[in-house]
Amino acid sequence: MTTSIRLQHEPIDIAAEVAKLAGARSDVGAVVTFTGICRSDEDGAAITALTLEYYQGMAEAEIARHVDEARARWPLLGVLVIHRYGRITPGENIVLVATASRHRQAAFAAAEFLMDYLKTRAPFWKQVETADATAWVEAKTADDAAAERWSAPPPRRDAAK
Amino acid sequence: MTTSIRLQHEPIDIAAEVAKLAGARSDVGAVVTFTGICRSDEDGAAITALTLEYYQGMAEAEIARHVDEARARWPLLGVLVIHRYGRITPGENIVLVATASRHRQAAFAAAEFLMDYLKTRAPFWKQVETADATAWVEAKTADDAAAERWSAPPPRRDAAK
Amino acid sequence: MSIKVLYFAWVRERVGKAEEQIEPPADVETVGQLMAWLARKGEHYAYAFANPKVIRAAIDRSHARAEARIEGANEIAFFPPMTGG
Amino acid sequence: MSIKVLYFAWVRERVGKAEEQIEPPADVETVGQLMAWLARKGEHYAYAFANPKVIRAAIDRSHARAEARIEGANEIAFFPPMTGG
Repeated sequence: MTTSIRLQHEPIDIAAEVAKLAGARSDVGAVVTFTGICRSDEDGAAITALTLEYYQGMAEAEIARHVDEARARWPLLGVLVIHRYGRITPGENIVLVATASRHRQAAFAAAEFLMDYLKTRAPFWKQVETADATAWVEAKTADDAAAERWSAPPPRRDAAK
Repeated sequence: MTTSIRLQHEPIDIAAEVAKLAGARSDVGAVVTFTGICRSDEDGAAITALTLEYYQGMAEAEIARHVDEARARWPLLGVLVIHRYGRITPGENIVLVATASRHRQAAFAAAEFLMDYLKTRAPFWKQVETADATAWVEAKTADDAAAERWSAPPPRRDAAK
Repeated sequence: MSIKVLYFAWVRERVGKAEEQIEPPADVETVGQLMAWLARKGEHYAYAFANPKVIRAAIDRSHARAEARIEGANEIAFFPPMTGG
Repeated sequence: MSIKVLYFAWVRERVGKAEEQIEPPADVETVGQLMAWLARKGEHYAYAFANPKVIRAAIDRSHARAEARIEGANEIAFFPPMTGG
């Protein structure tokens, strides 16, 4: 099981990271990646940049806890979480979650689970910069609802194959 | 909306394909990719290669129908489906599905939907080559069950944001 | 009525060819009846269509059930359950 | 009891600092009571903690509710609901 968790300011080299994840193993049959990208607009207003603040120490620990939880729920062969901080401009990537497994359902479910948790529980805060203002992004109730669904008992492993 | 469907023998250049999908748009906030990879074993037996046969003409049409269905169900900004045919050795990629949307739920759901349909409805057949035999892969009832769940009414669009 | 028939995967291997042109009699009206008629064309066909329940079909490149009528079809394909992806 | 307190995002902006060392009195026993105590430390704090319901907390880098006891804590953080990912 390969696990890699990293917080960085630099843009994520997605191709290189994903190649490292699956590259060494011959039992991986499925790789799912999620890439979050800085959009150029939010609710109709043009975005100049996003600035991401995070709680150093806690963010790493929170992500590691969620990766452990994902490993306990699904038969994973590799998990990668890279989250950027600092100022990010439209079109740039913000976050990469990649999961590897023998079969697709486990890889899909684990990637969704990790993203739902990153959105609602990992200590990151986004500030949006537009031409004439900066504002902290408000948490979305839809994200809380998405994270909530994982509180139900996990799917049976044999159903995830 | 960018749609690209391709059948090819050559290995898929995943990084280049995904860059093309999201590259031109500034409203994409989420990209999900699924990569299917040839494992080195099946039920414990070492695999020498997989050979994929497909029904030319019908495969393209079936995939296009499913992409249209995904576009009708979720607010997608881009969809990419590349499926290889011919002889493929362990570690090589077999299929790439990539979806782009403003928000993550639509991208995740559409990618899963497309993979479930590719597994059960797209006219491809896999033959497994081991050291001393070749055998056609049997369809899995778990795949049929996974595809079945999309027969339920689609999620409301506002819940997918 | 002349129809192009295609075979894939182990159906192709058992029949021994990938495609052929056939002219079934007028009383062969459905996909299921066509499979039964093909099964009587010889030993290889009998082997390929011995268990028609596990064989899927497409009429003019769309999935079709055993009850589907073949009238007007240009191309009919027979194959095992699909295993793509 | 001396505790390191961290502030993030708009809580940090309103308080006007990212961290400080505080020594709350012994009757401040929970996260909620600590917020109420901080709110009385001055105008900036009052503004930051005006609506404690929307502020989340962590004790020693684990999420903590308003009822959580702060005894033994080395580091307590206050921040708005998270918006990562």
